[in-house]
Amino acid sequence: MRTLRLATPLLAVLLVLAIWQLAVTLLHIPPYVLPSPGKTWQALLDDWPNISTLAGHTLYETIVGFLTGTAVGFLLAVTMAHLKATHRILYPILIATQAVPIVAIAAPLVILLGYGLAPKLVIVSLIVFFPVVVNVLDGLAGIDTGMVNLARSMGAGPAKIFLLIRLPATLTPLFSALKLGAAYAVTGAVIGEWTASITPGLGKDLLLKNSRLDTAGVYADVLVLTAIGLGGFLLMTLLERLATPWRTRGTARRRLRPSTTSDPKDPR
Amino acid sequence: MRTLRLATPLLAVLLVLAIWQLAVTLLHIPPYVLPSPGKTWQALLDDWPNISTLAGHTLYETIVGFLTGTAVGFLLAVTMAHLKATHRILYPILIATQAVPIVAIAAPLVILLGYGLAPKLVIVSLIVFFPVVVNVLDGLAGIDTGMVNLARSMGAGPAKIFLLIRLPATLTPLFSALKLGAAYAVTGAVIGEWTASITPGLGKDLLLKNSRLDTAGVYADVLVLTAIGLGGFLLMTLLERLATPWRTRGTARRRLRPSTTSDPKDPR
Amino acid sequence: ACGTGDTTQTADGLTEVKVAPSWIAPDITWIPYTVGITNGFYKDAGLSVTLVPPPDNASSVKIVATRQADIAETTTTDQMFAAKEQLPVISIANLSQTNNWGFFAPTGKKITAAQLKGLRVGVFDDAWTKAMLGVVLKKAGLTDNDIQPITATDGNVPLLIADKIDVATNTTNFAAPQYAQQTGKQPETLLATDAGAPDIPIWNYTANKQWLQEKPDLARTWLTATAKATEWAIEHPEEAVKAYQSFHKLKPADYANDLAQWQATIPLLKGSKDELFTATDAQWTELGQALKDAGQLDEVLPPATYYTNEYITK
Amino acid sequence: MSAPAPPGEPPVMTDTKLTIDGAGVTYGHTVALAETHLDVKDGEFITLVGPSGCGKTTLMNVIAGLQAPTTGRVIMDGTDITGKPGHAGYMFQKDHLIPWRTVTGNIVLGAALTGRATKADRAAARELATRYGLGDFVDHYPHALSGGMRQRVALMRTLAFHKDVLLLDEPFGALDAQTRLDMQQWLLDVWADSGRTILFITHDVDEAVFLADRVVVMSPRPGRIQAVHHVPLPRPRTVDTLMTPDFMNLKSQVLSGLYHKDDQ
Amino acid sequence: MSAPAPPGEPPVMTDTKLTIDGAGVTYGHTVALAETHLDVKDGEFITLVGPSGCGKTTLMNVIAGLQAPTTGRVIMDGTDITGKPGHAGYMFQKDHLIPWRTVTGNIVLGAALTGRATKADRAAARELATRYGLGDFVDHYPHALSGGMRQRVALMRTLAFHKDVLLLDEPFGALDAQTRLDMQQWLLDVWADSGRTILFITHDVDEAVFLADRVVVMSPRPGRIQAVHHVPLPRPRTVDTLMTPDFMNLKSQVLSGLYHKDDQ
Ligand SMILES: Nc1ncnc2c1ncn2[C@@H]1O[C@H](COP(=O)(O)OP(=O)(O)OP(=O)(O)O)[C@@H](O)[C@H]1O
Ligand SMILES: Nc1ncnc2c1ncn2[C@@H]1O[C@H](COP(=O)(O)OP(=O)(O)OP(=O)(O)O)[C@@H](O)[C@H]1O
Ligand SMILES: Cc1ncc(C[n+]2csc(CCO)c2C)c(N)n1
Ligand SMILES: [Mg+2]
Ligand SMILES: [Mg+2]
Repeated sequence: MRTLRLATPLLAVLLVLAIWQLAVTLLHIPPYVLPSPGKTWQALLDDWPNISTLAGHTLYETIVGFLTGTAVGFLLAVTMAHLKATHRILYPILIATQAVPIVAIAAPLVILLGYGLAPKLVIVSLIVFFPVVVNVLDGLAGIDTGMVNLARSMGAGPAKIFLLIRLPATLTPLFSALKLGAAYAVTGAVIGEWTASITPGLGKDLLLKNSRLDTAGVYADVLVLTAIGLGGFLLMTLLERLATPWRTRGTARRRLRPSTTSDPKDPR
Repeated sequence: MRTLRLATPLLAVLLVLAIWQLAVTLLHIPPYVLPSPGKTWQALLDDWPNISTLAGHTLYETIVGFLTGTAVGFLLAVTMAHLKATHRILYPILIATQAVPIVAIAAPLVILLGYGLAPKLVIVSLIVFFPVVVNVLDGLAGIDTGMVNLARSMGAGPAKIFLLIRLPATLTPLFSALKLGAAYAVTGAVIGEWTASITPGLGKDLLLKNSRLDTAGVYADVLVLTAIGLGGFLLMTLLERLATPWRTRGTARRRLRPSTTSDPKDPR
Repeated sequence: ACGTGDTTQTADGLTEVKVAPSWIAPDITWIPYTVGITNGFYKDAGLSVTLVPPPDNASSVKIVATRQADIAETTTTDQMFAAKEQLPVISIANLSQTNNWGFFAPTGKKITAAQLKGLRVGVFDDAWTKAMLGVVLKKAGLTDNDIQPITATDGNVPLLIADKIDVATNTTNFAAPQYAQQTGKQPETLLATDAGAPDIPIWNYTANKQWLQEKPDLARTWLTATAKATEWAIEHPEEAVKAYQSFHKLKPADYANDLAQWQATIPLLKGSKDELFTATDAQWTELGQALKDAGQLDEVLPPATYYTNEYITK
Repeated sequence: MSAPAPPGEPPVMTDTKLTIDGAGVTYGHTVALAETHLDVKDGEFITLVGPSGCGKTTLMNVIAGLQAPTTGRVIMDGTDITGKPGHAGYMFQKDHLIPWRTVTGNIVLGAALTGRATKADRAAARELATRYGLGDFVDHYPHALSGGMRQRVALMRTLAFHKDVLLLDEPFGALDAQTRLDMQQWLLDVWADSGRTILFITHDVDEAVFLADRVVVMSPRPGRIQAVHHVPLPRPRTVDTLMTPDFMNLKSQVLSGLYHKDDQ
Repeated sequence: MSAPAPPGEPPVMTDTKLTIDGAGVTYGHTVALAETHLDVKDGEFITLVGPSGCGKTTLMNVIAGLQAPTTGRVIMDGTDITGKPGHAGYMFQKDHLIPWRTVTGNIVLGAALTGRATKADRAAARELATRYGLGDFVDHYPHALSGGMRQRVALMRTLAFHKDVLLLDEPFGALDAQTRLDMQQWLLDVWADSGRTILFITHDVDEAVFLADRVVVMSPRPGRIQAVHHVPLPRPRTVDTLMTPDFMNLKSQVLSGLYHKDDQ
């Protein structure tokens, strides 16, 4: 069972590779449109020193942008959940930011922020923050009022109620958003590199290879980008498991039990 | 209070316009980088016959793509929630689709699907389906087992349990996803028009204007795109309200009460 | 980061000049800058040249207009629209001297302008393509609605080879070598100039007007050094392409293609006049008139609004 | 006090409706329910009493088919239904009202889940609700009900589900004495009319004896059946029954079986 | 039967802990609680009985400050605390255990919410849990507890919150007779030791009389205080108290106050 669990993602990879290979073979897709998995792998190996360095840059942008976007989204959601006025004023604005094509704001962004890391982070954050806002906001609105009332009856302040009741109750939508964000952050970093940067990265490299019709090289980059996105997603899934032990366990993990005054059996 | 409610989105619009105007004035941003709201409005009015026609096309792609994406995402989530095997195999693949920059798949997409509506719909769907999958899947996993057990004890089949218990319990995350999807769908349509299409639309128009350095025209298009995104989002918010009356009301709406055998007062 | 008037001095006492190329990624038109840098032509002139690629291939003029860069490599149409939108930029030199833009069809499928009707035409989303296409169609008695324009964000040659488009619009120096590389054959070519379009330069160097005013000599020095580098690259195509490849960390496998493209570019640089850079009133007026005829421009301004030869030193 | 049900009984008997054949449940090291044997006759009214946490709810879950027992099996009408739900009407200890269904909607839930809730079902549900004091609330959502109202709705939902076997887990725990008496009487009427088989968990020994044909007493954790008391009191039973010496006698028997300790 | 509390009483009295001064709650057209007046003395043990849906929980919510009454106010220690929570320990009718906190974590919730749950708090919580039969479960999450166990944890949480005034809404509803007796006894001990003021809702008239200084009887919807019975039985009370004629007498008084109807 356990081995099966570990085997399925592998199976997924094999499945994708099989479909990919089949598509290339059966539909006679030429390599400059879609290279075979083998060719892509070869391109990845050939260009590895370069790709690995660039991946480092892109990974960095992805992580910093993800963290910034998450933090901003979370703070916005919390503020908006508590102040109805900000909610009604900010929400339409936030949605607007998602409907604006990034290319349209690239020029002002570059002009305001220059070509460094800043505009890239803004672009990644802009993509990541939105699911966090929507999910956390809806999650907070959907909370069981019973527990909140219990906490209120104890005279707890909004901060404490938030930390001990609302926040844990919102973990599911929050983690959904973090998973979305982790998957989007890579794309964000790529778009950031395209629109607003002179610094190197996989996104730039992809563009270069694409313009030079090096399709195998493009897909080698895509493979690495996908791996980063998947990695982020899986990391969030793992964090979710750790953050919600009561969903899968009957008793608390041993290290979560503070100072056990060892009486393993009730002597009744 | 009611007028205040209606006034706040208007306030939001005014706020954005004010910030926009201020930024342009104070930072001395030249009109070819960021035109003032007034100039943008003028450009919108000047080009209205053209813009309104194109907006129709883009709106159509947005709606059809949104519906397709939502349907696909929903079906995927439901399948994956019920068949653990598909879950473990499909999930990594789905995440991968989000980490792949769309430009990288534009070429094969066109080769496979041609230049019509199809590749655009695929691109919009690809963007919209993902939040639906993640949110619905997590929502379904987080359901109170008590109600499900009750339904099971009544010998209900999985389909009925899904329709009457799981689905309504998942409405909050589902609508969160629909809101995200509605905001993303416009961007999706624009990217679709850029990468793989022959038919006209606001996205294409935006590119043309951009290439002619007609920044005011670009922002006029952006204004319309934003309006479409906002409209979709608000529509979803409204639908959510209608779909979850028990959250805001103590008794069912009159038209939801089937065949009332009028005894308004309990004669006890 | 908003552009200031100051010229930055680098650590080794060189003056920095920022150049915004016309393409988002390294391209053979970058060869002169690369050679200028690697062969020390710029350094010898006291310059340090930095390349600032644009977010999209329509933005280099904007970058210069806002002084994020000093000089842009753009198309002449960009300069026309820049003047119309009153961007503070002016063309200071032509990069190429001829119009080598046209239509490319698969080997054996010759086309004429009239035959474009109903075809799937691969286009780029830049102003030049739009302008030339308009001019050619107009001359052939067609309109934009008579063809199916298909936008390619990157190369459109693959689409042509895959038979996903009937005709690709491009320039001879890009399309022909690419097509040859993939198929081993030459594509059928219909040059725009053979379909009624004027023979005017495609690419030019455009500079910020204020910068020119502040540092006229810097502009001159840069043009002179760039001319030197260009001449050297024309003389030594193999070395130039190799330098370009290693400077931008490009794949050696592309060497043959890059060399072919550069060799196809060389004849365009001087045209029939056999000299670099110098522009004429006629070129700009003709272009303006063509755009006006195609309904893309309302009025043609005096040529001096578009360009100046003032910074070219012989 | 009658003898505990002999463990080795043949699983299928004539007129036996339900057999719990050695069912036991373990969570890791916690024994929630020790191996349990019980035969329930067709139309019998069984009440279950036992200390908190002894496994009463666990036993109900097993009979309802919601939980596969770690050992043993459950047989209804001669068929092994272990782990197969849908054979009994089950009222849970928590009310589990569906927040998005009105009172009527909750009462007809069983019909809706297994087919279609017809107009007749809804009319019947409204009538039921009106009869038992919820006439003003048929269109209310559960969050607007009081605790006792919710419990009554849960009971009506179980009864409206029309099954031969009813499993009721503390159905009257949140009701006041008067409403409780009304509901008990009503339940007895329904039972007498329809001949259903009922398993009823309660903490009220009066209630246990008053309602039952047999009272099953469970021991503290790990829970097992400790005693089964036959209640030969004549039916129909009324409030007066509560005062009879036979009743008092039986009650004290059950109580003493329930608590061996002699303190208090 | 004593007279109902006169409505016009001055709101603040010496040795009055809590005054409910004309508090009433209306939802749209539904009167959930009619205007109610009640004075509770410091250290008094009040029990509340009344039919399902009469507004007992609503009254508790109002006193706890969770719900602003439509009319009237609540005064504690001479201060108006209407709509201001945090002045009383409140055990809800539903247990509302926090799913992500263990039994210990739930018991120390009050401390955690208003400051920090110290080691001593946790040790005390574990001791409490062990004393009342939950020693094996201190590290369990609520979903692994039985109904009665959950209720006990909720009660411990309320007591561990150390407030002068306790509002208990059917705290023993899900407990078996024995555990219930234990818990009643324990509650009386705690009360006697600490001198807290207790308002206690129950449906068990025995329990109401056994525990109370005064039994408050509420009328059916729309709920209002119908009668207040003084219980002059001597303390400490034990199970024997339940058999005394005085007790029987009081019980039947309360019952007859509760149900005017002469049927059954
Ligand atoms: N949101 C609401 N909308 C309408 N009516 C409500 C709402 N909340 C409560 N009520 C009504 O208020 C009345 C009093 O409810 P309350 O919970 O106080 O009763 P109770 O005396 O505690 O009953 P029980 O003993 O059953 O718990 C009930 O009739 C209930 O239906
Ligand atoms: N998931 C679980 N993990 C560990 N122990 C569990 C779990 N679920 C239930 N238990 C234990 O099983 C035992 C029996 O629980 P059950 O709910 O059947 O008791 P009960 O007799 O219904 O009690 P009550 O009268 O309090 O409702 C309890 O000790 C409980 O803690
Ligand atoms: C990799 C690459 N492919 C094609 C072109 C050509 N191109 C792009 S836009 C345009 C019109 C005039 O600028 C032309 C010819 C290029 N520059 N780089
Ligand atoms: Mg139980
Ligand atoms: Mg209540």
